[in-house]
Amino acid sequence: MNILTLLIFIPVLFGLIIMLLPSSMRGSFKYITLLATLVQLGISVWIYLHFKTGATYGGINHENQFQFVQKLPWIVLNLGSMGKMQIDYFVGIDGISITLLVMTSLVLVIATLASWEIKSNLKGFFLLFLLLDMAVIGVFCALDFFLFYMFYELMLLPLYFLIGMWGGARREYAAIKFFLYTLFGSVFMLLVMVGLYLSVTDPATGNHTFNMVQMMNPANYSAQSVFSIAGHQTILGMPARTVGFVVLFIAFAIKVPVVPLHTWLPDAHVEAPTPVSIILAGILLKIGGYGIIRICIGIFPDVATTHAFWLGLLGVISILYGALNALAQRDLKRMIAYSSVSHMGFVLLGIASQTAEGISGAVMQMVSHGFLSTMLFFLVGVIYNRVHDRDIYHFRGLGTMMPKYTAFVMIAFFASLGLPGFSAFVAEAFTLAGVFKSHSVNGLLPYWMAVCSTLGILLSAAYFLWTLQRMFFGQESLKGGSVWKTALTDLNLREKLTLAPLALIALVLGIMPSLVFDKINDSVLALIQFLQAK
Amino acid sequence: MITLTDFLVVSAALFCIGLYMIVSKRNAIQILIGIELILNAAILNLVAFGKHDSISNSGQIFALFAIVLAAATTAVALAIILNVYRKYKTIDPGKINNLKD
Amino acid sequence: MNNTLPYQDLTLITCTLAAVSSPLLAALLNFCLPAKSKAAGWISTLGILLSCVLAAKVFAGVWNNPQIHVKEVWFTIGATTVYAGILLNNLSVLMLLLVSVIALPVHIYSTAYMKYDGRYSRYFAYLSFFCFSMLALVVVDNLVLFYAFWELVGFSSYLLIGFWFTRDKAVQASKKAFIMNRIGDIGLLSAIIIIFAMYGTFDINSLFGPQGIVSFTSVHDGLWVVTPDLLPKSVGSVWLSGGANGSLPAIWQYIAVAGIFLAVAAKSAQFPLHTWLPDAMEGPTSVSALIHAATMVAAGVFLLGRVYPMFTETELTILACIGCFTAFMAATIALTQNDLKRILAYSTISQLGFMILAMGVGAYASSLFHLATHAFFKCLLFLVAGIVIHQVQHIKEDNNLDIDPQSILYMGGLGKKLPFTFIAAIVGGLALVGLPLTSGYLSKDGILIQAFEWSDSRSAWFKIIPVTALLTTWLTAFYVARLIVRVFFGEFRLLKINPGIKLHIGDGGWQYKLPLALLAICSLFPLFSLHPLLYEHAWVFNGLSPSNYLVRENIYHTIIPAGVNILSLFVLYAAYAIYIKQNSFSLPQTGFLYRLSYNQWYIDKIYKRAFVKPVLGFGKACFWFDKNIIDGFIHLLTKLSGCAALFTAWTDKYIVDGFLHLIAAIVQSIGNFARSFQSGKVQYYLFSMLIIVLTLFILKILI
Amino acid sequence: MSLIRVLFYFMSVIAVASALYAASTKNLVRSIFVFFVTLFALAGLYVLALADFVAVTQVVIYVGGILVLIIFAFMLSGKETLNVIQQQKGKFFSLGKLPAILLAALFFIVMINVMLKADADNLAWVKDSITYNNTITPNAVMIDNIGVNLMTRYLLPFEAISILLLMALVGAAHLSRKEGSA
Repeated sequence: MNILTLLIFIPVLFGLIIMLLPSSMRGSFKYITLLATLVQLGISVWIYLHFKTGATYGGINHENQFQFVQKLPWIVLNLGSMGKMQIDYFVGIDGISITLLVMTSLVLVIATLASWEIKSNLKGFFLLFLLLDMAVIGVFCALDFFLFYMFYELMLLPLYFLIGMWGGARREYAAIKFFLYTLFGSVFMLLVMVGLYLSVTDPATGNHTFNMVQMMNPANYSAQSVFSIAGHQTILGMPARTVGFVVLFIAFAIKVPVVPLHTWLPDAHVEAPTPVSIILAGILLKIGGYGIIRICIGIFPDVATTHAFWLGLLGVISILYGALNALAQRDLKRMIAYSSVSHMGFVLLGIASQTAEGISGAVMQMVSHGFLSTMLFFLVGVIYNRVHDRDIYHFRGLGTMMPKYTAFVMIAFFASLGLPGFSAFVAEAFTLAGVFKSHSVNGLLPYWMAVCSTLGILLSAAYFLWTLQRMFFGQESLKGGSVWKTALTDLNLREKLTLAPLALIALVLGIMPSLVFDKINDSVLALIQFLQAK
Repeated sequence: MITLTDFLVVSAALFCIGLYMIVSKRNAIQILIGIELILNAAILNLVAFGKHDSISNSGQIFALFAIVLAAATTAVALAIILNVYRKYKTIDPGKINNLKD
Repeated sequence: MNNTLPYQDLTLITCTLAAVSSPLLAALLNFCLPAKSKAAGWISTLGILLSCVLAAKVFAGVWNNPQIHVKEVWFTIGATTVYAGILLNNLSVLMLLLVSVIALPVHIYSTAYMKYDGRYSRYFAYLSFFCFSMLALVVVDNLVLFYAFWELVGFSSYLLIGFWFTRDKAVQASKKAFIMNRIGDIGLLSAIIIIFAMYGTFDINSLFGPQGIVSFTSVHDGLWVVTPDLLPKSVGSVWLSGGANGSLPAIWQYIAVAGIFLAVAAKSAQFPLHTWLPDAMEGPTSVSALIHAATMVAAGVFLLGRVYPMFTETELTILACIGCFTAFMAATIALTQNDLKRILAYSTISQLGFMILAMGVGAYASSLFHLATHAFFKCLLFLVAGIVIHQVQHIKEDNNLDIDPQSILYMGGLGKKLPFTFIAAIVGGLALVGLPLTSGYLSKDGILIQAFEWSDSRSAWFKIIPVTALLTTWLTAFYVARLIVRVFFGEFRLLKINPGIKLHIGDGGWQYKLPLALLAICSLFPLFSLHPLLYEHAWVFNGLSPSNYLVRENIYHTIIPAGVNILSLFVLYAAYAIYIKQNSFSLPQTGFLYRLSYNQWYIDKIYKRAFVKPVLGFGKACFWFDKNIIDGFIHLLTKLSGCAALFTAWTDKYIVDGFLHLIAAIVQSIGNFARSFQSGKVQYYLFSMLIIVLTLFILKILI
Repeated sequence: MSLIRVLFYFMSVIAVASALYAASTKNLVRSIFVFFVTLFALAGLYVLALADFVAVTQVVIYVGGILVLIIFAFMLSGKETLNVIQQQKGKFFSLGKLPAILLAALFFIVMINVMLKADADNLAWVKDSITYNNTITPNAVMIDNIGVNLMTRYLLPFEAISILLLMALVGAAHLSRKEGSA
């Protein structure tokens, strides 16, 4: 049994258990789910510890350098003269995936712990949750484009229901918006995927293939195919490869989300229940970044290089625009959602720089943001659970009432605004270093982008501190009066147990970034080399 | 000399008038009269054509039969009308529409 | 740890590490203690005492010896290896010692000062954390770590300013301080990034050290380039391996320097980023003494000291101008403030301006010397202020008065009530003015003299700078006199206003007296130089200045100290005369200059108008844009697709379904039509039948 | 124009005109009596068609039997019948009648058309009967011939019609009995 396969499908096994149990045992569902995610976490940590590093484990465009690979023929259709249609069940990880995988497993545990707040229709919730769990893990492991796409689409369904059924007041709106946005992206992705399939042949079998690793090799494209590099085909007057890249980029940019494709995010976050918010911010956004690295840049390196400036520009705009928007929010959750937009802008910017520092920084930022946004959303969930209000103006002086909560909020806020010692600082600083270097190393991004992006760090300080000042400091004054005051109890043990590891990880990653960098370095270098060779 | 066509024209006229009476009249008795007119038109034709059959006299004989039949039908019809009148207090066929779906 | 190091160095490094980490340990311990635990104060004090002792040991080992530099791989990112290490040279060990020595009395003082606070252990946790960050800041060897601790220092200052977080003003001030520092931080970050892109390394020693790459870099022809052939071999390999390009457009040199300057300005409260410092006085006074007078604000000067080779001649001149301007501006503001701590805060800004000015005119050693002396006497003054405020606060609480305990308008005559404090204040004040026999005299004179010397070799316009500096020293004398006279001389004005109040005030226990005594001694000349009048003899100055520094050769060395001090004395007396003899303001209180000074040159207001509001507005506009334009566009799309959907629904309903319905309707109407024959009317049936027969006939005929 | 023709036209006009009047009038009584005239005129036409026996039978059965029967029926149906008459006054050319009129007219046209096409006088068998002298001449007495024929050639129809007549009369009698006594 392949360990990755096990990792992917464990949630399904537990899901089956939940499905078979009668509803009268609904109290146990959350423990079963927790067990599932803990087992998953255990496995992923095991994988992390056994993940081999070194130049020969770079991955990216070398199929034999991936680890924990499992490749099984999945759908094989003999199409006669058109050859064989072959879709593989092909999973494997390299440095880019491994850290995200561990991060995802941990975030899922936290999300499960946050699910304690769910009170209605538990069976449905946890079933969908586990399905989502499987899909996100699958996305990070899949190396076959078809498999990837399947997992990718499989995520949407549970999320749609999770937001639409367990969400807030405007949940239908948010769910539909989310669904349409992401579906819009992925539908076109399907077209490009088919186009790539028809363009690429597997040198080993001579058939068309969905193998992403093979898609990265220009030699595998047949000369007359749509996406052939040598062919210079056009679609609607634009080079076909550019179109393919843009379509894939839009699909992932919606996930990231990149301004101006971001407006689903605040709505989805505001309406989603806390565990779903956590998954959305912690994992889903990373899938966008991961997709851009693995697929957009991996398969269309030439286009990515040509249009790096625009990617970078979008990144800068996201950083500043998200931060400014966050500054204008009253709703705590919305504020955090916009801060996510801002922070994810660094990811895009780092990727666009195509330097080792930039891409490592981007991956680091994804990991770090995974933990920090999880923490932030969990914290919002805590207060929302207590009084069902999140308006920043409705709270004041929480610091005296809930000192432990405030301490965690401060940790999360300061970590998010890039205080050194926490993971976000290393990520952002090196992303920016990479971006600035980009001009001299490969000439992709102008110098000013890095300098402008530093303003985002300043603005993030502004909105976080403002919130801190407004909500937590000062004299006690609550909109709900004494009712709220009794409702607003400090953190309980479960919440502390949830938050403490996150805070600790953010701190540990900030002090020992090598935990991440050591694992991803070879892959990043391989990626850079691949991009330079293109 | 009176030609056959002359008779036929007259009979046609009578037939049409009878037809009109049957279709349009609101009184069962007048309808009956219409029927009689049609019958008479037919008899007239029989008689007219019967002129050319002196041996078997089929025209005239069947004209006789027709007259008898007409008498019989009239008798039955009038009996029916009487019954209808007893039942519906009217003899307007337009008002007796029990067959309407 | 590098095992090839000689044993002596290894011990020193271990000591440094221990010195840095002992406050951190104390902070962690305190953080785990309950909020009111009284043990916290002693844990922190012990921690800093340990640091102090170790720092002294390290200082003894390193001062005027070759520098020690050890580093270890921190992490690798791409091809770049980032190291973490310790760099011990004269500058860093001086700062190490200075910080720990100043922190120690402040800690002792705090144990008494914060005794009744509900979050006693938190306070000490934060304070220790600050000490840790500050100590680490001065010893780290690379820019990333430097930035990290740079910001952590700001963070702990944020925590301490906002320590009384239920006070709105304190929270506002802490936010302001952090954000302003953040502006500096991004400047520093940009500068670090630029330096990294340029040289491919973060290592301070290989960048700015005696053989650092920066010294082989020059700006010419619009390019900022390293001249590789000049490089010694040992450094050459460093920057080539980092993948740096060694050449950038010249503008980036300016931006890097501007970034560094921004960082310095933010941390050391220089114009235009100085406004946070007066506000930061909302924090506990002991904090103000340690952080906002002695150590953290000096970090900017320290940074300048670290990256000094980066600056070109012009940039240094600009630096000097800004330092001079800040010094002057802050001094004028200090003249009219009534808040005890604010006066000291502006005085701090002014003195920091002196240091920057000194850096700008090339008086590198004097600047750092002044930093060291200033740390002591300003800390002393703050602690004095703390005692005074504490006592007035007591009076206020005892008598339920509605007064601002920090306002000097209510004070006076406290010299008799608080004799020990009074003496300390006099010592501190005289040091601040820079009268002979104090440490302030030594350092300040150095700066002034060197400023004049510097301006000599330049055009006449540059004379403005030393002259303004001179003027500032007299202003300093005036406001110091005003402060001391107002607080300690004359009669207690509060008593005059409210004759009935009871006074139970005194100097306080040994926790108050010991730090004051310590610092007061340190504010006198012997600690720094055995010769009370000649700054060249100060060991700090000698340890930091380049060896071939010019010796006294011109007339300034005699004229300036004499002139300055005579005039200062005169000014002191004038102030005394104004505030004691006439006992009221003889200065016009409505003049433009007064208002300008009193309102702190309106800078805060300008910032609020020019930056804060537009940024907030811009944020709102962005949100509006997001909500109305982007979302509006999405909604438009939604509406359009909704309309399209409605249209298709309409077609579906009326065209497609309509067709079906039409067919159905036709069938139905045919049926109805046919049914209408079934009227039950016999005649109608007949009629219909006849029609059909007729039709058939007609058809038959016609066809 | 011979006298016979004049007589024919005269008879025809009377028959058609009286029939028209019977059709158009609302008055049942008048209708019945005018119909009486029609029947007489038709009897005259039969005579002109050289069928005097039929004409006599016509007068006897129709005028003597049927019309009397009708008048009885009319009188038995009583007052409501007259009411109908009252209501329908003054609606000679009501639109409701138009379809019927059109129908009748069209039928007439069609029939005339058919007749003219058929050209009854030149039909093969009519020609044959003229050729073989099979035509009844005005002087011939056909009554005995009719009687013989009835009893020989048309015996079966004759019997059948008699039974039919019987059945009809019984039926009519049965139908017109009072209810409840059945």
